[in-house]
Amino acid sequence: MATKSFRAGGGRVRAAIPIVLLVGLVILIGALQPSFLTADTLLVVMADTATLFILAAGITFVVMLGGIDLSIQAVASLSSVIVAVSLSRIGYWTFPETLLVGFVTGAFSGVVHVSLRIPSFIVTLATSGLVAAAALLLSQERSITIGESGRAYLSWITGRPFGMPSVIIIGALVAGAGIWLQSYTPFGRYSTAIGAGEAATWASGVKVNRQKVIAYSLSAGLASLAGILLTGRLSSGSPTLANELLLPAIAAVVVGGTSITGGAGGIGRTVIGALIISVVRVGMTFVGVDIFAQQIVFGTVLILAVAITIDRTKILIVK
Amino acid sequence: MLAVEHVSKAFAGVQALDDVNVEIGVNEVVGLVGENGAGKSTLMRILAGVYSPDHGSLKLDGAPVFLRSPRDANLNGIGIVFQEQSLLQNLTVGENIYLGQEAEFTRLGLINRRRLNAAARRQLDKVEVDIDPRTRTSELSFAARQMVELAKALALEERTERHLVILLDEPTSVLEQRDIDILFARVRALKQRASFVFVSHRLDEILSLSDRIYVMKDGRVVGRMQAGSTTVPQLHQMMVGRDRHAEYYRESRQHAPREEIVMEARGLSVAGAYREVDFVLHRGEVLGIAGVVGSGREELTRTLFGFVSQTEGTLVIDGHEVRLNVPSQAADRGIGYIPRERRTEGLVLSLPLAVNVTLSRLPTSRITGTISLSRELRLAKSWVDKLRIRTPSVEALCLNLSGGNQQKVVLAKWMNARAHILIFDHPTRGLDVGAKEEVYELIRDLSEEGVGIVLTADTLEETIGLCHSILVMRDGQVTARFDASPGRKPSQVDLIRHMV
Amino acid sequence: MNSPNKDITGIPIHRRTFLRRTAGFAGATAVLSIVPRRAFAAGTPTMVNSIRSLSNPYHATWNQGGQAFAKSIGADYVTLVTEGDSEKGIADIRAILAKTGGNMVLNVDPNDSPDARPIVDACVKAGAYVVTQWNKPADLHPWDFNPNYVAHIAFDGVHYGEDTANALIKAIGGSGGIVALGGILSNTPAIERKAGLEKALNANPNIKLLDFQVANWKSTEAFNIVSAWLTRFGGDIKGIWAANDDMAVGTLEALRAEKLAGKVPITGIDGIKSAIEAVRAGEFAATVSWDPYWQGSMGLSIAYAAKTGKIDPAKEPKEHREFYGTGVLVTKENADEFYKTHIESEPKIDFNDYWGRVTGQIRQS
Amino acid sequence: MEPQIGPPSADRGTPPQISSPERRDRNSRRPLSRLKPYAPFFALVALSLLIGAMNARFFEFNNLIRIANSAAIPLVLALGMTFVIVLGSIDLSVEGVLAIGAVLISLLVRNNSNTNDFGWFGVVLAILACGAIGCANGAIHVGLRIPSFMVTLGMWFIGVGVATLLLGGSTVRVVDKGIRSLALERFLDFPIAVWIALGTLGITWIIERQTRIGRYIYAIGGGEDLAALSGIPVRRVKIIVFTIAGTLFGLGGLLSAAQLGLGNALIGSGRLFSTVTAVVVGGTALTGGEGGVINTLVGVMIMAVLGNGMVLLGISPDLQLGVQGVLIILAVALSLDRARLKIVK
Repeated sequence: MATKSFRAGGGRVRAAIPIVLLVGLVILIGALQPSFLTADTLLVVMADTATLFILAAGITFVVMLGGIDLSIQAVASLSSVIVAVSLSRIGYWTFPETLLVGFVTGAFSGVVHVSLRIPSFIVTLATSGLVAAAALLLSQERSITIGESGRAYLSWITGRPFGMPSVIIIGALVAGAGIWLQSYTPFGRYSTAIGAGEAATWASGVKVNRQKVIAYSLSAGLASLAGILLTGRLSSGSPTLANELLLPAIAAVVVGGTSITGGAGGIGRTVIGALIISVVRVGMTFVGVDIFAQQIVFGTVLILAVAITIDRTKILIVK
Repeated sequence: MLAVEHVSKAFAGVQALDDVNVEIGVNEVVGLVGENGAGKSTLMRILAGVYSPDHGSLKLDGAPVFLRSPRDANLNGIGIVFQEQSLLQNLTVGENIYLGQEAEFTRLGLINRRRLNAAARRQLDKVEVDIDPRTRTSELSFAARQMVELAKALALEERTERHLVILLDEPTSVLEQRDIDILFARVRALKQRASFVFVSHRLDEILSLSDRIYVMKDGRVVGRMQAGSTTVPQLHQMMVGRDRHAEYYRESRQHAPREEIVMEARGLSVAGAYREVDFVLHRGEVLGIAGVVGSGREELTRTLFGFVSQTEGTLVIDGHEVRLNVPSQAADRGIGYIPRERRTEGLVLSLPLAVNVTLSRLPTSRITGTISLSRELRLAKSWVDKLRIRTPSVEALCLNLSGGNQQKVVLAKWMNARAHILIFDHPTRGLDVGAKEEVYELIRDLSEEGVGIVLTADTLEETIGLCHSILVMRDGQVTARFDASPGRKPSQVDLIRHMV
Repeated sequence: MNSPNKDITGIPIHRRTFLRRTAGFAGATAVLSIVPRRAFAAGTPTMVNSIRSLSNPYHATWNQGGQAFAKSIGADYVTLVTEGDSEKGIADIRAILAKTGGNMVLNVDPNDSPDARPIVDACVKAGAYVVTQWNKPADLHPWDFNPNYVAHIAFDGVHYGEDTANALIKAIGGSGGIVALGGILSNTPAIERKAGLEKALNANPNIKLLDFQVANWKSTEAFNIVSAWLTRFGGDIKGIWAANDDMAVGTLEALRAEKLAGKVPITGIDGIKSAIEAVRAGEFAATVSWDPYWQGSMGLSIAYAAKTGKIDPAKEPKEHREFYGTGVLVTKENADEFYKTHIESEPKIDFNDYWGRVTGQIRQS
Repeated sequence: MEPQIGPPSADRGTPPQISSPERRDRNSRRPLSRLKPYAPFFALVALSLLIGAMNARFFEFNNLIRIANSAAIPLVLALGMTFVIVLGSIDLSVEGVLAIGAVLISLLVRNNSNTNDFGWFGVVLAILACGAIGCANGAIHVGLRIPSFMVTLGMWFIGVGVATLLLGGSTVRVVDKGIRSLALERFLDFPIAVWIALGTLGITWIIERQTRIGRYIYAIGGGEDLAALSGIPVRRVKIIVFTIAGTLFGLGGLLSAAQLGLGNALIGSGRLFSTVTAVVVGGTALTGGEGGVINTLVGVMIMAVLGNGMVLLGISPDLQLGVQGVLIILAVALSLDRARLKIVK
């Protein structure tokens, strides 16, 4: 199809490499421990990847621009607190409210970043501090359990329609929407262009700042969605709930083959990247890799995976 | 002294150089001309040790040499001033001049800055420029940087017993006329110290500077001659294999502009750059702005596209008073900008041609606001056909296109955006003669279609040839206005009188 | 091409395996044994401990206890670590449930209290037996998930926070200013221990809490905060209370750098080796030991007992299902002995004494 | 055919003065821009004055010593990071390498876990090992053409994993008096660790200003392709820079082990972000080519003063992260020479 080949540019084979790697890993683990290859296990792995993926998808928008968002884990945690606090009071309205807070936080980072011209690393780190403080204040510094009544509102997260965990469906929807945003909307196009050549994109009359603010909003908005899913899966909110998810999310983006300097990659690749991260982690448990060696193996696999997946043809200088 | 013997070089199956023989004598300036893609740059890079030849050899004073790296070339007395400036902007002038050569100032692992700067100053003295070696390079003008590059090449003298050969790869393409003259004066003065190989697209320059000239075409040397015994049209014919069009600037296609005013400036000023500029641009008019660097014309050009906004005065576009703060506002008003810095501001090099063509105006669905990828492909193809852009496909990365075709992509972008005012900022910079002519042709097409054009050109000749009217600036003020309709074109001397 | 299908797929896989192992070894030095296929005995359930990480002494000791118990019954033993990532922790548990088919016993210290619910759900679904420790939501109760959710064990942070505070107050002679370092604000133990401190302060009006800061359980952060305190309060600081031993150690080193070690009493909680040593040296006034070795082994033992029918969870009283374990307040008086029995030698624990350390049912807040 | 355009005859002969008409003018128009490079320093001074105004004890000599002491380790780490960032790369392996360094040192010198007593020889060995890890970072980055971000991210995990493996999760106390003296003994009122950090500052400053490597680091950060054309051994320089970074992270490990008197796998946790933040707050651009060790010194001091000040002012713990965030944004907003950075990422 014309559109397909257009996206892939010259590297159709390259684009398939992360997928091949993922399938290879799955087969490898399955060969060592056949119980891994049951439908149920694979579904569980996918379900457990959903939150990580959604966080990573958000960051992908920002990384495509050549920026970074270090506030997502704080936003996800804050969202969990908001859900836990307001679910019993306003029911389903909680979710749009929480997402709105997420988007606004992201927009804040974006606006500060573009208007004060401060590097995104610093801005989002600072936002992360502000958001964490807000979460602590709102939660009165403790985890909040969602009662039986509140849990009813979360069934759309915990349910399994047609035997398929609904988080997988939500993840797939996010992936679909993300891929659509990146390939079929002006925003997506401009993001890629900004990442690949900001000066030229700016001089082409593209409203660069607006795209950046949108990207940061989406990033925090998706972080917020991830926070909601986490809340649903854990039936409670906590100001530190997602604290350790930042690095795996960034790793998922890059392992998928998106360039950390921007301009090449996309959500589709992040899907694969997140799955690779999950499969490696869970796979080590399945295969029974010595617990003391797991981090070492994980780090090594990360490096090898990137060595295989990154598209060096589009990166002129490797920094 | 330095000889290139039967050198061939191919890239991915494309023969860039085919059995090339060139000789460079002592204290000689050798001119090298040819269209883009003729193999000049490849030859220069082989001489500079960046590439090694597939076949053939280089000989220095009759003995074969193998240049494995630029450093190797340096040690053999070959220095190069690259087409794209190769000074690092974040280093000082002195640091740049001796970049990679700090060893001679290093004792016990420490660099003696004072000695380095003193040595750098000696090199700068050779080219007679007064720049403090401690200045950050980013603070220098293009012209000054070019001089620093020359000084850097001359610094080789102290490191090699060999006679110097300095390669000048299109050193003039970014310079103003006045600076070019200074550069040439230096080169002539330095002939006692070194031989030069000089590449330029401007044949008049080549003729005025060189002793001997080699003409290249399709990777071969197709002519060698004494500079005194040839003319620009003759060279031109050898380069392109056809006669130079008698009507180089398509003056016969210059028609009177229409009545309608698309852009008007009243008392436009940018503090510290220019003041009180008035002009009127009609539909279909080509308005030239002439002036030396520092005259304010660069800032004026950039004001018109929103890179800087005026501090005083008014800008009227299509009858509306506007203030352009960012390029996107200009683009929204139907203005397009063909930048001087094509590779950074004109195109996103690592993206496909089609994406670049539609960057300023995406083919989106009116209902959903989404991009139609198939329509985009069709659009891109139609522009490729219309502007005769030579590319393997619309999906090719702009990185891989030649300068002329890149420039056409920039134009296609704005034509696709239906810009009705175009700001051309040195549109033919770095283009070969053939590509230049195509750009001239396009400018005429646009003018006929009623597009208003503001042009800042590389040469006065170009300005005079293309424009309907010309604004001359000096020290931030308009010093003269010329009507340049066919038959009433001002001479270059007329313009220069008001420029300096 | 003529070889059977199996070989075609087999060869590259073996090659890949080889490559991966080589890579693994390269990274992990050749000392490691990466056991790709561990034969799980069909009958004996697998013993699984899920903890935060093996990089801290507390959980490392926990892990040793687990190992010891598994060895005592001849079962396979698996450690899972969350590395502070709830999602990873839960995913790993699901993976091991799938792998063992539910024939396992889980002793888990959930990364955060919310994690307990999905973990228990997964175990119930797979038919595995689980004991949770420290963290669980208040409305999640073992008796609602008979028989799989065997018990939840915690330690009364309020009680022991108060104990250490009292020891500190005693060490400074009953009056004066103290400063306090808390853990990550939202952590249940941090909240409880702080509450205990406040309780002790209320009972001792002569003690003034000069400042409370958070060092996120970390020595390094504690070090810098204590340094700044010395500027702000100087000699007014008579004692320093810390919500865990790591922060107390950081505090001690900050004092040592100012030649104040041993002059300003410090208390910690957790009972790590460095802390016990500091108590013996007179630099700490007190710490509390939870005996992680006991936690790592008895959590498994209790769950295993339920699995093998030695106890019937449904018939046990509630104070056996959700109970506070016994911590030991270690002060100058008992430090030497405690060191001998718990640090120098492996603790001796009767794995069949399931309820010996029950000190009451967990308060329902 | 075309007459050659020459400048008016008056110009011939007189040596032309080619110097920048553009940039120079702008600078002379706005004298403030000359001060821009010193802005981070002014931010530091302003912050200090602000805190000092609210709590005069801030300026007590003892507090300055304490600030210096708490800045020592961050400074050593940030100095290692500075060169990497000037290259335009990043090194995320700080925490892993630091942990390996601290753990190796605590296992090699006199400790309470084994009978080793290699003293300073052990320290040198451990720091060399860290240098080797840094070297591996660089070699993999350059050799396999993988972004440094990913190589060092992987190495972070590997480092913490190896440190955990070495210790089996426990903590080792450093008993060696010599090592502890780095944190406990003082020279001219300042702990020896502070002098080591200052010494490192001096050495890195000399590397930056006076050696070829330093020059090449800036050349590569300013334009890698151009640097290569000038005959600079780009790959070798990169590997050396990552090796220096690894070595300094190892030195940070030594100081950490000396400061806390112990080694464990988590001893470095939280160091990465604070290190990068300090470097950036000091005015070194993440895009490379700008900034340097003096900037880093200022950045580290800003962060140290901020941490000290928040306790001195008694800011409530749950607000501290937020306050710190706002202040960092302010500091960077005031101090970044953003005019020079055309594109901010």
